Amino acid sequence: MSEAFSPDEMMTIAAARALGNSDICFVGIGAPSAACNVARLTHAPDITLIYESGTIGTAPDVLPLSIGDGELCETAVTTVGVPEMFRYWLQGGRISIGFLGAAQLDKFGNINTTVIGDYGAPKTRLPGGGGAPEIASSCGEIFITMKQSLRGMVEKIDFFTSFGHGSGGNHRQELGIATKGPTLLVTDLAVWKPDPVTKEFTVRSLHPGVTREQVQATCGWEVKFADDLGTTEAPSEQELNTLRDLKARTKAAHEGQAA
Amino acid sequence: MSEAFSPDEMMTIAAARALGNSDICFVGIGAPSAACNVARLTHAPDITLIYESGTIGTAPDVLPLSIGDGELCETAVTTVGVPEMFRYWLQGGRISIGFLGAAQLDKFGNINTTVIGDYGAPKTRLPGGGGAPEIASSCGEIFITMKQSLRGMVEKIDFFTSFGHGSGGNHRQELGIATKGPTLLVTDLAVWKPDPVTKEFTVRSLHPGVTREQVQATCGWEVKFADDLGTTEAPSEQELNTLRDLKARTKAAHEGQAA
Amino acid sequence: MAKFTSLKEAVADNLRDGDVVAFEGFTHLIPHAAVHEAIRQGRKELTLVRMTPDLVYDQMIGMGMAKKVVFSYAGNPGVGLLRRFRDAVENNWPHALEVEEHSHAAMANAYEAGAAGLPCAVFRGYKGAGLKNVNSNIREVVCPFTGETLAAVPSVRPDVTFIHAQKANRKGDVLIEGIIGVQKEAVLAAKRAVVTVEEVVENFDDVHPNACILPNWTISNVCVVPGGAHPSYAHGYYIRDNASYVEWDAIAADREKFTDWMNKNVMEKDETVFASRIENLKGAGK
Amino acid sequence: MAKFTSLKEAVADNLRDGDVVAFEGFTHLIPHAAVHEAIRQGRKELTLVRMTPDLVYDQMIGMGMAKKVVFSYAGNPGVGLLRRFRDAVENNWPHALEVEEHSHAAMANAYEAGAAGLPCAVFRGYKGAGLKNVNSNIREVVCPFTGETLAAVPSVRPDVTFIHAQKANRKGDVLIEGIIGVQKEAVLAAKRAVVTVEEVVENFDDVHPNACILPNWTISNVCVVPGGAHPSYAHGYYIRDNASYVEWDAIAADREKFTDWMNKNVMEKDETVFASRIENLKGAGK
Repeated sequence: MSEAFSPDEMMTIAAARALGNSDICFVGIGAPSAACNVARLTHAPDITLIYESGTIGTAPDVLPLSIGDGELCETAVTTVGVPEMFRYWLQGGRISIGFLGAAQLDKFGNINTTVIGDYGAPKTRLPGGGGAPEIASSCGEIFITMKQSLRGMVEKIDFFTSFGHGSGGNHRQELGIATKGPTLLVTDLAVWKPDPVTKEFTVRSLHPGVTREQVQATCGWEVKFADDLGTTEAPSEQELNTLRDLKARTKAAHEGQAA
Repeated sequence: MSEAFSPDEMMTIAAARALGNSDICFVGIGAPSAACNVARLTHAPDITLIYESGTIGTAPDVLPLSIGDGELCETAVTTVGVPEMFRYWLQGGRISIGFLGAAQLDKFGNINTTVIGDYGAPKTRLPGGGGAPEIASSCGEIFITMKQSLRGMVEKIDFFTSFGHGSGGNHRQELGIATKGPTLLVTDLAVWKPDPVTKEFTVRSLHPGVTREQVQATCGWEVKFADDLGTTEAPSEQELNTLRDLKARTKAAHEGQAA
Repeated sequence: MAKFTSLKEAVADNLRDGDVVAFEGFTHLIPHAAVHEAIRQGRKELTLVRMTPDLVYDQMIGMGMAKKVVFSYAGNPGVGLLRRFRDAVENNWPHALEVEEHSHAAMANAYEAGAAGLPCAVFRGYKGAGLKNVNSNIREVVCPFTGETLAAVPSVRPDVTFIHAQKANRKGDVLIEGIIGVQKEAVLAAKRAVVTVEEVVENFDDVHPNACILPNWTISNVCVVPGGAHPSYAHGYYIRDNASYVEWDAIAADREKFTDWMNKNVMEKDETVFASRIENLKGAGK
Repeated sequence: MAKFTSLKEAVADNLRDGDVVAFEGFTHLIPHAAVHEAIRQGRKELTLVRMTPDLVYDQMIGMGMAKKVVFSYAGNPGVGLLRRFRDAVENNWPHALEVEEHSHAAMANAYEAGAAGLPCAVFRGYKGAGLKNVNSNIREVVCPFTGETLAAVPSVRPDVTFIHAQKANRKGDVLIEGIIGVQKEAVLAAKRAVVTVEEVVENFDDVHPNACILPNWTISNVCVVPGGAHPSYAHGYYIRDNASYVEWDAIAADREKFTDWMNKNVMEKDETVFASRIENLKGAGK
């Protein structure tokens, strides 16, 4: 039934499916924002989307370029100051799902977006953590989306911007962190979930047409595959149309402004 | 020139005179509220009045019965939440003058509004401190108004609801309090200021017609009078009219509501 | 997600014997109707948290529902003392009352810390104040940068908070305007929250983007109770019934008079009576 | 008490070499005009505080004005990296830059603590995070009730804060609406504060009672600079110029191109140019 789709589209749609109607999501820019809004426009119309700019319960018609575009405020249930956002809403434990991206990711869901190389004399200075350190510890659980690459999915990250499962097992609890941490990784090739005991990310399903070898070839650690490895359900026509319409509206809106 | 006036009126007007146009006042209910609003309606039209209910820059037409009457919000520059009031505005050091009343007061400006008798088994349980403990330490300086009585002005207060000059001298600095503390006491009989060194309240001027003996007879500690003891200037016609009009408007408004 | 229910149902569903409960509202929007329903349902052994206990806690204390009260100013604002509260503290009538007393700053910070999910609030306070000596929940923390000693109090985390607000929309989001007090914090700090409102409107499209709005997923029950704050007030709906506050002083001064008044005005009534109590206060004063 | 002055005068009066300065605005209302005036006045050795350094600090860093930057996210939002910032950190161009890096939560709490007059902010954060190991201004405090270890950072207390807002009234009170970010805190935490506004209106009588308003006595100077946030935006006035943010990436990628652009668009201009930059962005998008 479904048309051709890109790995990127599959990634966004697979992430969208993991979101439910009663979720309260802390949304980042890029793939997370697209996934959250596709969820809202398909199976989860009542999902609550929160951007760290203070906008609570937004329903943007186009995707924002920044986390603080005017559209987010205009469609929000309410807009609060940034200190309140981080104190009452994030630290207060009211967010069920936080979305994070990564420049570098290890198999335990630890994330680096700070530096490549040494912190004091970096090879590449990246933007840094922003909200991520506390999103990683305060949200009920963490979903990660990223495109696979040997540069990105590494055995050892250069800097612990945000803590996932540390060195695995009960490392979170040992640090006094009460939340679940990363429970889902959606890449352009596969859906991963942490092993219940070791907490190492394990491939649960390959996107349609993707092979185990492709997943391993773009991942810097030795990949574990689930015994009952499945295939990710291809995007439905509705999912694909929703995503493409959203992207088209976004492109038109952003180009319109540049004119 | 001036008409007959009551000791109460003199007290309110003498307190009003101590306020300036650039003052930011934390106002309590009762005599302080009347004094602050008389100042605003006479010589200090730009004075900023703040009530702990969160109303900043109020200009009520009638005196509120409570610190949170609707009139305060309606005439305010802005109304903030109570946590913000106590954090940003009071603790933030933005208030120049805090007004306090007292059930019991000692000669160093320490105040009790908590209990008469033992805290654990009180003879009389009073309302308690409310904002007073931090008003006393966070405002630039403290003005106190109260009617004199042997029951109220005592050698030793039963409970330190709010700290004035402690046991006098540099006691405030020793506790790490950077603000000035009580700098003015206006009673129905006299204007008092702390001695620059001992910090003991000293009578600086007697209200018109009041004798030293009257002051001493209604004060539980041995009263010190300034060498250059003066007489408080009698209320001007404008001051008296302003206060009486305010009280009349207030009475009419409050009785109107009861109907 | 907020359910629309009757106040009777909301109290029955959310308030249990032994709960730590906050009925909040700083002079404005005091949830009198919710308190009266709690009194009718006869809850016991409550820990009552509130900055200004006011008439509402005077009534619950007098009715013997309170095990403990956590507060910062136990007066009848602008009138005087709280006589039922006094009778409990001074004479153990109707039974002994445990008291945890703070300053306003401490209570406001404690609600803020509760909303922020923290175990304690840290602020500059209680310098030289006597409450430090009689309340073991006032402690200290040292700033690790300057060495300054700061005050710490436990955060307030009620089992349930009741507030009154102006409006809900059809989805159950709640709008609070004017003197907003600590209501947002009291709701966000609590496990469960019940909001009585003056009315329900279609949506909040015309409301200021930074107005104080509680999303429906922070609230358990929304109950439409016009006049539900009386004799307190609802900004934009009716003014404060100052005369009732003055009258309370005489009612509460006498145990028998108090009991009679409670029977006649609370026990024998239900939530619908509040609408009639504000008839003469609508649009008055302005 | 706020004075109405030109921006040139306000910067000259309030910003000094060596100051700790915050130019705040979270995506919305970024005070670009104020930054450009600071660049023209050639201030040096500044400690630049800002959650998201963004284009404005990329420009000041590239012009050699910054000794140190205190921040939590050094990206061009939605576009990519900040290339002048990178060049300073990676290659010391135009000179070495000291870095104090935090999380958003820490910075937001640090501004809040600054506004609250506290020496430090206490929050639950940095659990397992690497910044703790490279920033000695991230320390710990133990809750005296539960024993939980909490994070502490010094409060932000700028010598001067610059913000852009929608409106002032004739008295110099300032109104901020929409995404309000940390501007109120940044102003209240600072010794001095300068606000550029889109316009001056007679009064705020029709404004919501709980809107974000800074009273005139919290502000040093108010300057009318229409368009002063461009290419950021002012809710209700003009939309974000996303294309300019995208273009910046190429400009900042090259030292010479950057210098040329700064000369042409900043050094040779004055504050009046901003009004023309928003001509095509007014009322667009909606």
